[in-house]
Amino acid sequence: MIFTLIVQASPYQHQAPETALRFAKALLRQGHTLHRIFFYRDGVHNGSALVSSPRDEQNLPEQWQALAEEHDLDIVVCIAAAIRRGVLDATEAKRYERRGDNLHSAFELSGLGQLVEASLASDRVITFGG
Amino acid sequence: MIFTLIVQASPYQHQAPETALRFAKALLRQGHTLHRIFFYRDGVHNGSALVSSPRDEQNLPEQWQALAEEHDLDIVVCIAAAIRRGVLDATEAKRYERRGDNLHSAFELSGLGQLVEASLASDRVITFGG
Amino acid sequence: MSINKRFLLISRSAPYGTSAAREMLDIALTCSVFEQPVTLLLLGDAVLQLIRDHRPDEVSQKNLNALQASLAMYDIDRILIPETALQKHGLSTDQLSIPIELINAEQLPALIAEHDIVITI
Amino acid sequence: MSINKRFLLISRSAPYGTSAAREMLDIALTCSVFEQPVTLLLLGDAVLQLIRDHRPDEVSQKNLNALQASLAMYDIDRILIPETALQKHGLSTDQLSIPIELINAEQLPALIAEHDIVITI
Amino acid sequence: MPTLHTLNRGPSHASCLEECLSTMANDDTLLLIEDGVYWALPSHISVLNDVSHIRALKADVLARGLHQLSGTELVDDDGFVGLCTQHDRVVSWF
Amino acid sequence: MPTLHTLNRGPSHASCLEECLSTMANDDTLLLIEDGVYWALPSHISVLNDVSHIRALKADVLARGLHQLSGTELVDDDGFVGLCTQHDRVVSWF
Repeated sequence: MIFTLIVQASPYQHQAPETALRFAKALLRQGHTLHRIFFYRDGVHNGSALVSSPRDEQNLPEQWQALAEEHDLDIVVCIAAAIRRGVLDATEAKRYERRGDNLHSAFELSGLGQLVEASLASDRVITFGG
Repeated sequence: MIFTLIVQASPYQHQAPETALRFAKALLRQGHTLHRIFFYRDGVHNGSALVSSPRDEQNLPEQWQALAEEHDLDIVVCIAAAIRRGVLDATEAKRYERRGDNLHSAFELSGLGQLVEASLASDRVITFGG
Repeated sequence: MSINKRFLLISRSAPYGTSAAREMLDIALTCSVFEQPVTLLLLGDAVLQLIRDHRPDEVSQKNLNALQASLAMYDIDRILIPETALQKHGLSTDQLSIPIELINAEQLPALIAEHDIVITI
Repeated sequence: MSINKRFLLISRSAPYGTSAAREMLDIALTCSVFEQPVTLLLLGDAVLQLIRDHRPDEVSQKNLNALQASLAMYDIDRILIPETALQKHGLSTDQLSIPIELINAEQLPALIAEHDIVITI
Repeated sequence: MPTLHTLNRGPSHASCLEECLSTMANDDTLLLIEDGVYWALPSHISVLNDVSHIRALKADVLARGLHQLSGTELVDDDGFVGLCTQHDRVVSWF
Repeated sequence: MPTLHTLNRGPSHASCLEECLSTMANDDTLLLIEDGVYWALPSHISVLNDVSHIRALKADVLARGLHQLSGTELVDDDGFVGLCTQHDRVVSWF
């Protein structure tokens, strides 16, 4: 089956992104297809390349990155939500004249259309909120 | 009177930081002293230098910065909370080997001791959460 | 896009205290731009989003009433509210900013079942 | 620091679903390091923080029971729970990870009044 | 001695208000802010019957289209600061 | 036809559960996740009396020290995915 996940909560503060990560791993393990993970609202902070975690705590953005690279996943951060929350790639940092960018390279900034497109292309859409 | 404010919620997603900003302006207007604003939990995102807002929406981090500069305020972002959430100054970015930093220059990363110290030095401590 | 799916967006949040109401409308308008039929269901405190005469400039936010008024132009005309939610807040339909459809609580399970994609926000 | 103020930290949140429980304990330990007396008040779902035998490795989080056990070493021994909150969840004090002090709901206003700084989290 | 309590959650968060009320003394003040101002609607205000001093933050009342709220005294941001100085401590419920 | 509902809020958020229940059909399934698993405590489970199919996510039950929860069937992450495939749509309550 084809799945799309929507993640609406920030990591560390909320458990929802961690639940979503475990769910994503389980569905891939079972041979299902993960069409896209769409990060919305404070969920855009899952795409931060600047998160550091003590050695005994998990780093969600790095885990998303690793999962995406292993399975060639499409992990999209909502561009409108991200810009208002300070999550930028190099292009947007330049466009908005910010001093740097902080989006992990495995993530892509794109519009809400990617959420609608993914919903149309998927058998199931699961929201993880907090 | 001497005030300290604690801001625990992320801007844009929650109204609490905007309420805190208006409160801060009001107390300064009345001639009170604002000893410190301490940003904790997802409130650390108030310190982001990468936030951009459409022209007709307010940019909270920039407003904090402007207020701090105008009144020479001590605006502190909790370092432990910030590092886990991807809000870093240049020193921490180097320490944790992250590719950049994103803390607005008016803010300072420091420990929870600054919250306790500020509480001791203030007549009133007001929490803004979301 | 050729495939049509019926989208249902569910909100449970009051306006302005969080960005949920605004960000639900952003999804709704996007569904419409992509020519997908979309229904909005406002439960509990979300009913309060539709009170008229917002003045959110007082809290430096954009006016949701204006966004709500634009829904019809995007052919988003199914905005559903359970009668019980309206009663709970002591409101009547003529106090609301836009026309809505009242729904009996008993009809809610059927409403869910007639949509393909349900997104809560 | 010479001035002493009495700190009261109030939590209303269950553990692990959010970071609130953990981040309240971080403030408590800091108060103690700065030799300030601190009381913890757990209301509503926050009582659930003290259930024993957490296994948060299942959800990749650190064990709050371990942090709770360290409170006594930091001389944080006033952990208050309203009897009603415990009853609401059907729990008894012997099911909890650490010793706590039960408080009657009627005593809550006086508890607030005897503290200088109240921080909710 | 008295305490100022602020509350920013609406009627869907009944336990937030309940827990606030359980800690309030007779001479305490409750200031409704942000989504908390909806508790001042006629259909909800009765749960605040035991609270002697109720205020609502004006900007939040106006923002939400509640101009005709009667019975609840409004305070502006300066009034909010004033309430903080007139009480010995502030407890925030959210 | 049937729908899978997930719920991640604890008993303090009663309206979250109420609104979830108001939309549930008889053959729908309720999966308690994260703080939602506390609804399976003996003191709360009765509010779920009208729900025919209740599951709780095992990792969240164990994380919170609720190993002795009886009466509620646990599912692991694979079971969560399975439930999604066995229902026509998923509605998340949070």
